[in-house]
Amino acid sequence: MTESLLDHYRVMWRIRLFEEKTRDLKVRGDVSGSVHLCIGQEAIAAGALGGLNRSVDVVFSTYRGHGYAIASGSDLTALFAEILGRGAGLNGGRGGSAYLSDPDNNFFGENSIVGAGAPHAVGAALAGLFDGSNRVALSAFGDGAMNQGAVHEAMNMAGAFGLPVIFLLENNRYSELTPITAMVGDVELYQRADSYGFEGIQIDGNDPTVVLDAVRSARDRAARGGGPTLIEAMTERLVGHYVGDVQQYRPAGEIDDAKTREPLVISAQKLLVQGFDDVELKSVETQERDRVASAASAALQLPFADPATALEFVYDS
Amino acid sequence: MTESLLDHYRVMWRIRLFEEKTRDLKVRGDVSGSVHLCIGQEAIAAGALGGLNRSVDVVFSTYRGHGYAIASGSDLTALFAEILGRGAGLNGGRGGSAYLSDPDNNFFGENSIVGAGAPHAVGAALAGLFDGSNRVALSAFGDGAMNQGAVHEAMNMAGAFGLPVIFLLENNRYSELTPITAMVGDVELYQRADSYGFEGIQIDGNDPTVVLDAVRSARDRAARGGGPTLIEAMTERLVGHYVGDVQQYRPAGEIDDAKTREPLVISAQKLLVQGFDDVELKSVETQERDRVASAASAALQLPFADPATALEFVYDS
Amino acid sequence: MTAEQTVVTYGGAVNAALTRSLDERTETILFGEDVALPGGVFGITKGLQSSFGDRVFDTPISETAILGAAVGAAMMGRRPIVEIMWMDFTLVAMDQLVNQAANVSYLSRGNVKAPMTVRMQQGSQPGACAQHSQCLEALLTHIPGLRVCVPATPQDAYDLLLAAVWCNDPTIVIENRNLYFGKKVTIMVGHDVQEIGGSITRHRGNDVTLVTWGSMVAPSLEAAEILEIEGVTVDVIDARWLNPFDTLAVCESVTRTGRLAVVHEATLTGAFSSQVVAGVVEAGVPLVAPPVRIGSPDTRIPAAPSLLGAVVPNVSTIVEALRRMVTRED
Amino acid sequence: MTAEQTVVTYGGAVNAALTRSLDERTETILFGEDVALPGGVFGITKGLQSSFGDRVFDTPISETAILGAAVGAAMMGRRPIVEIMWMDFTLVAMDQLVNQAANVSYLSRGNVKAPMTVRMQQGSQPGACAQHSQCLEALLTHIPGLRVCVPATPQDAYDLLLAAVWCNDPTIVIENRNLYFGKKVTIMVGHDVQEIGGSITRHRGNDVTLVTWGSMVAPSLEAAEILEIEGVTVDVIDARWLNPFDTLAVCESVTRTGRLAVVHEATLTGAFSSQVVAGVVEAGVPLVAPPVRIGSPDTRIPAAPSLLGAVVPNVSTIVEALRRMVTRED
Ligand SMILES: Cc1ncc(C[n+]2csc(CCOP(=O)(O)OP(=O)(O)O)c2C)c(N)n1
Ligand SMILES: Cc1ncc(C[n+]2csc(CCOP(=O)(O)OP(=O)(O)O)c2C)c(N)n1
Ligand SMILES: [Mg+2]
Ligand SMILES: [Mg+2]
Repeated sequence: MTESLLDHYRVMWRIRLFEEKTRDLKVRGDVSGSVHLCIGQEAIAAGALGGLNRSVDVVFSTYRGHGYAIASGSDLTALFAEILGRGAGLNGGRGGSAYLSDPDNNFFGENSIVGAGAPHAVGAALAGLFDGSNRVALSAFGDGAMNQGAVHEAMNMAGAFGLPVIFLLENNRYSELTPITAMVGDVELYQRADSYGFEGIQIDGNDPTVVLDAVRSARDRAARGGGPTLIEAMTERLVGHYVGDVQQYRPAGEIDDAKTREPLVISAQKLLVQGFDDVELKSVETQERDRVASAASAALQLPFADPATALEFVYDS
Repeated sequence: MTESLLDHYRVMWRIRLFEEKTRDLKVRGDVSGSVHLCIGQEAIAAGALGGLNRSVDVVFSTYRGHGYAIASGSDLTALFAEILGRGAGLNGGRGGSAYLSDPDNNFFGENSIVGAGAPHAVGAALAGLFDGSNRVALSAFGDGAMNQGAVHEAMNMAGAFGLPVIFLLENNRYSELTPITAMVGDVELYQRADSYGFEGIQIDGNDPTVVLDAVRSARDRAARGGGPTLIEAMTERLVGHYVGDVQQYRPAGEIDDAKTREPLVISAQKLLVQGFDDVELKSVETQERDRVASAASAALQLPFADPATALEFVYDS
Repeated sequence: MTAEQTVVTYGGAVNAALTRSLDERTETILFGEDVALPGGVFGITKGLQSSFGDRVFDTPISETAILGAAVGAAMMGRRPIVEIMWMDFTLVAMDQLVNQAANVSYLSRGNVKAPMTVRMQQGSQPGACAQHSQCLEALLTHIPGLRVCVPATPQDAYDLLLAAVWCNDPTIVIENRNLYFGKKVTIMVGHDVQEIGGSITRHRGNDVTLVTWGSMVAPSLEAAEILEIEGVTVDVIDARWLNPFDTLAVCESVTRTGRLAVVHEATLTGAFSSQVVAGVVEAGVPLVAPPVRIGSPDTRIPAAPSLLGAVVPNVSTIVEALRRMVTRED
Repeated sequence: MTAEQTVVTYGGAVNAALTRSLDERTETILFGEDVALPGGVFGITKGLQSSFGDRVFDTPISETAILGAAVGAAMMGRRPIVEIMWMDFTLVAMDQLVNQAANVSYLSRGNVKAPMTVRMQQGSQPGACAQHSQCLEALLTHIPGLRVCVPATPQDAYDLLLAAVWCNDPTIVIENRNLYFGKKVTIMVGHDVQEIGGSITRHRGNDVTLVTWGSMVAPSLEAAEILEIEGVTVDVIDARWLNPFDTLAVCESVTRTGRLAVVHEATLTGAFSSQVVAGVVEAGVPLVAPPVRIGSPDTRIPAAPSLLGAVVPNVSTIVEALRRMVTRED
């Protein structure tokens, strides 16, 4: 069953509001450690999960991955709890904002080493050739990660073996504080797929329907044995690289401009054209705001991770 | 001054005979450790050095690099001595066959980690932007190395910064014992340069004149600030990956076929067309055979590296 | 499978363990550079692709992708066995072991595992260059979350590898190419797979405890024989597993002998021997002489045999060091 | 340059040393991720690009290319200073340090050098994930050919970095981001650049020798103050340089105190502390109590502050361990 734009709109609001709440919690000191928000990039996670077969497919993201957890269906309270260092967090507080995962929802997690998750997706896809799952593995990463050896090796291997991997490149134009245009000789990153012998496409990453369609057709091809796809989803970060980044490096007006074409704005416009009215859209937002707020409050009530458990599970036995 | 085909023919014989002698020395037990011969690939080193400005340009090769040392002008006795573990070897016997260098001749050496020399060439080129040398750096490596993260990162950085680097890919169709065609999704490796925003070309790597021309024009472009070039020189290994490799993995007839188009054969044919006669060509071979033989005998007379020196120069002081 | 005897080299024992793993654990897959069609640069994986088909395959020269794919496949429930041709090459891909494989169980509180086995071989050989000669076990024994073993005999090459494959932690098996083609010996195969861990005392004595592993087991045993003639008896403990390390056996022996020597091929500063020494003295085991560590001096490893001979410990350096130790007055 | 005083944070001291290096050593170039235009993720390199132009530049996220380019540029006679943002990230590029940089001098018998400086910072911080929290100095102190220092104070952040830049060996400067934004203190700048090596005794005592470095210097000093009130006096040696390590100073102190404790943030097994302990006991320095190593237990590093607090040593864990040590009867 295909998700409708309204479904996406809801998920995107959920992500947006989750991220805003996380920022607030960080600013007021409830969250320790770096937090990387995906504000402005919600359409990619929301659309991508819609294009997968969620019962078998698996997702690997980066530290900027709260949106993937949410779109994968993670419990919001457990997600907040993780970020807040609570024992009931998705990972018992061990991962934190930048390294969380939710294997029960096939989200094999964030990764805080740039590019390091791409080979995991290759391995997950490989595994699927033997375990009968017909799994497709999706690896999401940023533009800057394209310059990391791990991503190259992963793409080459996936291409050589024709593996069912979707490489989802979220091009938000910056790698931390540095514009990607200065760090590559050819800015059309999707074209790198040619080198590896598979298809690369560039899409509007702010439209969840476009993302869904691209991921779905990549998934179909992969499941048919047609090999990997590189999808370059163009988007923009509406916030800093991390909470607290003052973004002096961004040209004046860039973010304001971006706000005119950000996912929630263009989806709302389309939904209005489809016949929904402001009240209906507003009620989506309100419902999600409530949902996020109550998850955050619930998480804040939870006890901090128990220090006595800190040394458990380093090894299997 | 451009080297003539006869000059190349001489250098190629020197390399060939050096390699054959090295093989003999290995087989009869005078050489310890792995030896990787460039028999069949001599035109690349010979042609490449002809295309560089040897007073400033620098070369980085792989373990299959005796040809680069010879084409760079290394003393044959010192080269044999190195391979034979003698104190008077190019590196005092510390490097051996697979990790030797001759900085006095701008040969910054072999490297036995696949792909690891490519970033060094990037750094050498970078250095040239600051030291007034207008140096061009050449990095030679194999087809298999194209799948190593280091080569990707080096090419991307060189492309992004427009650095004067020549990436010289010796495609001998095998990575050790495995055909490259099985290990990439697109066998046209030179096309990867597109991704990095610079030019890639594929050439006949068995013709030294073709190699020289390609390297020279890449050098000219690089020196003019036109950035890097990837040259894919197609060639064939007429021998095993290492001395002793029985090559069961190679299809019957492959090597015999290759012998009909190998560098010495096609250069001899061209020289005959140019008006040289068999006697002249034979005399080149004979002179080089004598030169190599006497270098080897001289090297065999030299004392083994002095154990008392084994711990010197780990640090500067 | 029934227990039986077979006559194999160390390399053959590795092959037998891989065969059994692929046979009994259908979730295993085996991959690496040149391992499938050519059967490995050392021939160790010969015949496996023809026996097990697609489950055994060659890879590009991409150590990060190899190890990373192993992590990903392991997370999905496969039990990958991969080969890194030389331990020196792990250095291009350490991230996948340290930041990735080692974190899987901890981060997920045991809900996800990375039951992968990484075979590699290390050590020097005359003529091998400085990038193909290092003993780097200390880089991995410092990493919580990884298991590390160093089999020294054909029997252990078989048993430890099986234990590694059966184990649910990411486990590194460090072989040694000098041992691959040693003489054929009779080993037991087909018996129950052992748990990871546990040392083995290969020679008994009361004067000195010598702890060693890998390539230095054989010279240490030779040294023990020589010293025995001189009246000095040595407990030679082949540690086998560096993680988990058999501290108990070592401390028990040192309690008896009062003297500790640790012998390995790796360069000395920060080698795993320093951990062994520290472990014993921290435990307060009384010593009658200062402990001695015998390894390569802190140098890069030269290719020339004459130079290499001045670097790597051998029977006589071990004998001399132990002689000095037992005659020393404190 | 004339010696003078200035008031800076640790981060400011790093900046001052970089400024001086770029100024006085025209063969220096400085590069890394986000170091130039943005001035570094921690602002440590602020202002350098505007002062030194093209000699300071940003790079792609390519640690292998960064370190490899440093090796290549250094071989050509430049004196590159590069930043790896987190020590954890060196793991994607260890090859360029271990197999490449470390071999340059040895292989060429000193004819070619790799006078490069690699700055990085390490350690845990509440909320930092397991891939941004490790203390990995032991991976580099085991590598012959590399130099390693761990400055703990603003003065040392300045002096050690300059010594590293001036030194002709590839030198790793391991900073700590918890120290960057500490309080401003008065330091000397502009004096002669020091040689590499040499520890500093930051607190004097006769009962215990405590060797430490990096993030554990400050808590160790606090612990020493507390113990002093209880009548236990501690020699606190800030090792500063792990390679070359000041074995002499440590042995001299232990000879006096008879007790050795080593304190660091890294996980214990195979940590550099084991080398320190082994070095002292091998030297035969008599001890009145078993040596004690205080570090993080062998675990991955958790993000949650409550969990992290149970892992990383602090003033009270140090005090307690030393108390146990001095009251112990042997
Ligand atoms: C191997 C490695 N190098 C550097 C970093 C530091 N770092 C974290 S995020 C980041 C930028 C990544 O940019 P991009 O891939 O575009 O992703 P984005 O943050 O824009 O989503 C960098 C350099 C890291 N985490 N890992
Ligand atoms: C990082 C690394 N991985 C693997 C090896 C082992 N190895 C040595 S040569 C080689 C094949 C390289 O093939 P190619 O790049 O085509 O060069 P060729 O030998 O054909 O000249 C391999 C895999 C290595 N030396 N370094
Ligand atoms: Mg980005
Ligand atoms: Mg090749």
